[in-house]
Amino acid sequence: MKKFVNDPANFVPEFMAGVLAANPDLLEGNLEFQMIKRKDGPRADKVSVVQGSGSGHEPAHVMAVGPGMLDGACQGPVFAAPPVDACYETIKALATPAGVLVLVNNYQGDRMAWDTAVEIAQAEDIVVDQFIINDDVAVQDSLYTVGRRGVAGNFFVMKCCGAAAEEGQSLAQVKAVAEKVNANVRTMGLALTSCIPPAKGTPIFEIGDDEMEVGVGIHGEPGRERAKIKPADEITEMLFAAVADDLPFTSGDRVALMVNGLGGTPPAELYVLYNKAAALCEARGLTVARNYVGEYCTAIEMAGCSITLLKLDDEIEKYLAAPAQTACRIF
Amino acid sequence: MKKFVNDPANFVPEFMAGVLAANPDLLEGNLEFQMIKRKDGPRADKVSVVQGSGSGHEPAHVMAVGPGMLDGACQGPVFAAPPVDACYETIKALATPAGVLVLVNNYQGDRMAWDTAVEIAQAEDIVVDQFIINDDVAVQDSLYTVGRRGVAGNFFVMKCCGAAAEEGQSLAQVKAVAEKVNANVRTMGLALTSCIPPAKGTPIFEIGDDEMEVGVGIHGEPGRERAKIKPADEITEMLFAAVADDLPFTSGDRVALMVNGLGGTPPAELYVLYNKAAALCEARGLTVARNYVGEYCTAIEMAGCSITLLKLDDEIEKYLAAPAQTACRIF
Amino acid sequence: MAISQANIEKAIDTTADTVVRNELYFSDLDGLAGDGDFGISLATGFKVIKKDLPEIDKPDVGAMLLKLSMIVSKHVGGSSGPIWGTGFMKAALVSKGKTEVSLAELAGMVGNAVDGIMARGGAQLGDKTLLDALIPVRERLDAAAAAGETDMGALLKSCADIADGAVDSTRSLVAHRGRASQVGARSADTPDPGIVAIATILTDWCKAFGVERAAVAPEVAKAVA
Amino acid sequence: MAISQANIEKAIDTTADTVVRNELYFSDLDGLAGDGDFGISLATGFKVIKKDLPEIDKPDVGAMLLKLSMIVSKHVGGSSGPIWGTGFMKAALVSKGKTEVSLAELAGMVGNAVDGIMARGGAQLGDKTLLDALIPVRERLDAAAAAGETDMGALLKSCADIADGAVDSTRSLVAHRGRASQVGARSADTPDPGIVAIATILTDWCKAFGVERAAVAPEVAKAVA
Ligand SMILES: Nc1ncnc2c1ncn2[C@@H]1O[C@H](COP(=O)(O)OP(=O)(O)O)[C@@H](O)[C@H]1O
Ligand SMILES: Nc1ncnc2c1ncn2[C@@H]1O[C@H](COP(=O)(O)OP(=O)(O)O)[C@@H](O)[C@H]1O
Ligand SMILES: [Mg+2]
Ligand SMILES: [Mg+2]
Ligand SMILES: [Mg+2]
Ligand SMILES: [Mg+2]
Repeated sequence: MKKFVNDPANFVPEFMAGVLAANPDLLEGNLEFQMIKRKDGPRADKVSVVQGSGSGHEPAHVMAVGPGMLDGACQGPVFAAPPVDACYETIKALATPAGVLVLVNNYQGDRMAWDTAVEIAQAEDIVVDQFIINDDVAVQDSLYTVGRRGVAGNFFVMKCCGAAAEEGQSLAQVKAVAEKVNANVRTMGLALTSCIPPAKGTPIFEIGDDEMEVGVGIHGEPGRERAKIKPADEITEMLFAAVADDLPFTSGDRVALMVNGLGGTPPAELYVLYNKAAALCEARGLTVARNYVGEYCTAIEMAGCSITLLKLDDEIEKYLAAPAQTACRIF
Repeated sequence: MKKFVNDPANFVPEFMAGVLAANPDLLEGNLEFQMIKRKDGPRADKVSVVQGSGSGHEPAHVMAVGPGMLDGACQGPVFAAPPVDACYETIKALATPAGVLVLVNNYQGDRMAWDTAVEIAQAEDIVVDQFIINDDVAVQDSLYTVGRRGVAGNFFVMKCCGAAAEEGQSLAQVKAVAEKVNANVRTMGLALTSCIPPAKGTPIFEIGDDEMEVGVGIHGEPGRERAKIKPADEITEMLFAAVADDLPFTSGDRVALMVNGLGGTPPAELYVLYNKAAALCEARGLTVARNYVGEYCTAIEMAGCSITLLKLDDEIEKYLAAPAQTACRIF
Repeated sequence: MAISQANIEKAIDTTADTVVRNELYFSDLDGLAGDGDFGISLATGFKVIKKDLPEIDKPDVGAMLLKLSMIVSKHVGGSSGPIWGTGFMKAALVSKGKTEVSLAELAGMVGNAVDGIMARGGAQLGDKTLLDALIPVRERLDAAAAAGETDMGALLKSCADIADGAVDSTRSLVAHRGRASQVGARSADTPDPGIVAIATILTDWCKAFGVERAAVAPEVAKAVA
Repeated sequence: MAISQANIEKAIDTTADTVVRNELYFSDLDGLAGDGDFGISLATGFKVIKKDLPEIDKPDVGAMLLKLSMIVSKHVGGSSGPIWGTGFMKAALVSKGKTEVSLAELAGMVGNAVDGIMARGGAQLGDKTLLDALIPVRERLDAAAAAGETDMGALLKSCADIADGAVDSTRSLVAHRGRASQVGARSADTPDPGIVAIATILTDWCKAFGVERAAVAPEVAKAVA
């Protein structure tokens, strides 16, 4: 297995210990429950924003903790929702009179774990509410399914809720921010390779050298269809059309454009995609007011990408521009 | 080929166009010579710091351009030094009475190209000097070879020279900073997979599923030896000992510790390595005053890592802490 | 006919063996239309159960099952954590204080677990989840209790037959719950790993309690001890 | 014996074909101990040369070679840019204004190119670079000029033999220059791609000028037209 790993069963706590060791002033954690929180929180007058999901999406979710972003997060094993206890302990650790907002990416496992944890916390009179993120246009929504997944658009929801909470907004107000951002963000992803969860030790799916998976999520699950690999510009056109047609975005809109790498795709390739995506925005009359090119929500080392468009208004732009700090930094 | 690419021959200018499109306020470029520069430079009273090398190492080198880092950079094709003309045009575009310092990673191709370009520029009375970075302990130095390579330690040289130049130091002073940092920094790398230059379309070398290459550079060239893959902690011990013994670092030293991903290794694995490396520092009595975990100098999508140790003093710490801004950003 | 706490403990211990042995195989099955973590998630919890079961304080069946539910909630991630945790918890609630259970009580435990799982995850019969094995088993137990059946071996065999049959009868369905539901029609023609797990566990129980039975679905045949 | 500018142009055009045809093969050879870019780097430049050669203003041999040197400096990256660019430039300097060159002048051009390459990259005979092909070729040309040889076909064949032989005679050496030198002893038992390229070019020249010659080293045999 082409991975840096000791005992695969300890992979998650070990990497989280590394994140804590690298950020002693910013973060603290409780690795018994795979949980990391801001060292300076919770604060009685500030809503706590928390999240938790499977591991393997780094920098989401525990690496998105810090001032202006999440107040705390917990992780499950790679690609598996965190155990109920971890969710509950995370809510408890961040509980504050101002309340806790749990941002849940729409995966059934995450939802069930957080539902249960929130029920327990509410029974203990902790002020806590939930919001479900579902920006993935690849999933056909229907009454009979769990609906669209939450994928890279999650970054924008975290960022805006983090900024709003930092401003001192109420639990209801921060939840309204989540609703607004989620309603205005759309994502579509594509994979060129599978990926290898450390505990599994083998790729989740087999894929030919000339094939790609269209409409993948972020857990190495197969996408909606398999197709022959295409030139980068055609791939960008396909993903872009899927997101831009869905809302729909209209000429004159200001947008944030994200080209997210799924883990195994190097920056140069992401910028080849961005180059085309920016041109497609211009062709539709969309003004890219902010852009994000890099890894925001990954599927461990999967080669692939997703394109996210967020429709902006003054409020959202203000939140995006607000300062924030997490374990991810360059200098 | 599992890559986002159009015509491989246009890969480098296309990705650079993407970098420019994503950073219109910060950067401008001349893609005929694969060159990117700070939009607000050169300045007559400030030394220009430039670099250029093969592509495929992103964020080095063109993505390291910006205030507090490089003033300009040019790139060759993937893993090939830039053509002489590109080097010359880069020097010319950043020429200033305060002088240009070229930071060259010690690869023969880069050296020959920059030597030639510097000769031409000097013949035109441009004030320009060069410094050679060679932090790679994997290469046995000898009179008969080109010597140690410049690898991830390059980041620290760029950062410190960028900060010193921003402070208004002279060409000789900035070069002295490069000398000091280079003299105090050591790196060793290791690869789990090969990588695929887009124009080549196939992996540079074959490697078994249970093998690793020890002591690789950043161009997909094989390392010094091939070995059976080991647990992450043993790998960290091996790389750490190689760098820490080389200077040597001694108990009581303050250091910067970098765990650099070579492109295909996800953040969680880098933090597993960091977790161990930080413990090894502590065991040697080294204080990790600053840490860097992420991708600083890559070999396109190669799975692998390098560990870099930089011995600090007050001056170097001041430069590392100075503000800087490049195309790499998170928010 | 009463079922002793010792037999229930033995069934749990057998289940732990089944799950741990199939850690990678169940994950491979989950990788066909899902995300490949099912076997690993479940095994993480059952390794703890296997280790702790002999030592935990278990005055009665309900207390024992509640303890298992807590282990699952702490150690099992993914959908399987809430699903199996809820199942154990609901079964525990109706077996509090009992050191043996009648067939009717057993049927009540399974019934309460099934109701809890349905409430937690919103799945119905035919959504291609482990409920497609558990719901018919629950009905069989209800009927056996009503009819006053006494051959426990025959009943166990017939429950295993039902679960094993569900693997093949649901194979062509499109999943409506879980991650497999998000790949649309592509989940058709893959077995549901949760159903395979239930069928394998029941088949392994047959063996543990000396009941002769051969697996039918190829995945179950591959997974049994 | 004089060599016409047209023949030199034909040799260059043939070289471009050789290099472009072997873009991937030469890169594969470079990947054995180097970084796999040699063929691609060279081909990038020679594609431009192939396209521009018919049209460029080339009043004399020196002007033509200078123009080639400029194309290489603009388009060829890696070590090959400075090495081949320097070679063309140094050959140009001593053929300025000539529309044909004598054998002695040809030997002088190759000699000046070799000196320039040695100065630029610091490599010596035996460092396992293309100089291990070029230096003995240069000596052969000097000797031929001194002896007043007139059979150009035989001379070309003998130069090709020398370069081809260098592939095998250097194979076991450890590289001292270029990226291959940084893998230490592991560069032994791999052919140097630069030497293979020179040998292939000379062998292709034989064919282009109607001289019969079969390649010896397996890599050259694989690379020739
Ligand atoms: N809503 C549900 N109700 C009952 N069982 C379910 C439900 N969703 C999934 N399952 C069962 O759980 C199994 C998958 O578990 P697991 O891999 O842990 O979940 P995840 O989809 O979160 O990765 C499926 O094979 C199915 O049998
Ligand atoms: N210092 C040198 N002098 C002459 N030729 C050299 C030198 N270094 C390398 N070469 C030749 O160049 C070839 C490699 O070229 P290329 O792949 O472009 O260089 P790089 O090592 O920069 O990737 C080698 O096979 C060798 O024949
Ligand atoms: Mg899962
Ligand atoms: Mg090269
Ligand atoms: Mg699963
Ligand atoms: Mg090379």
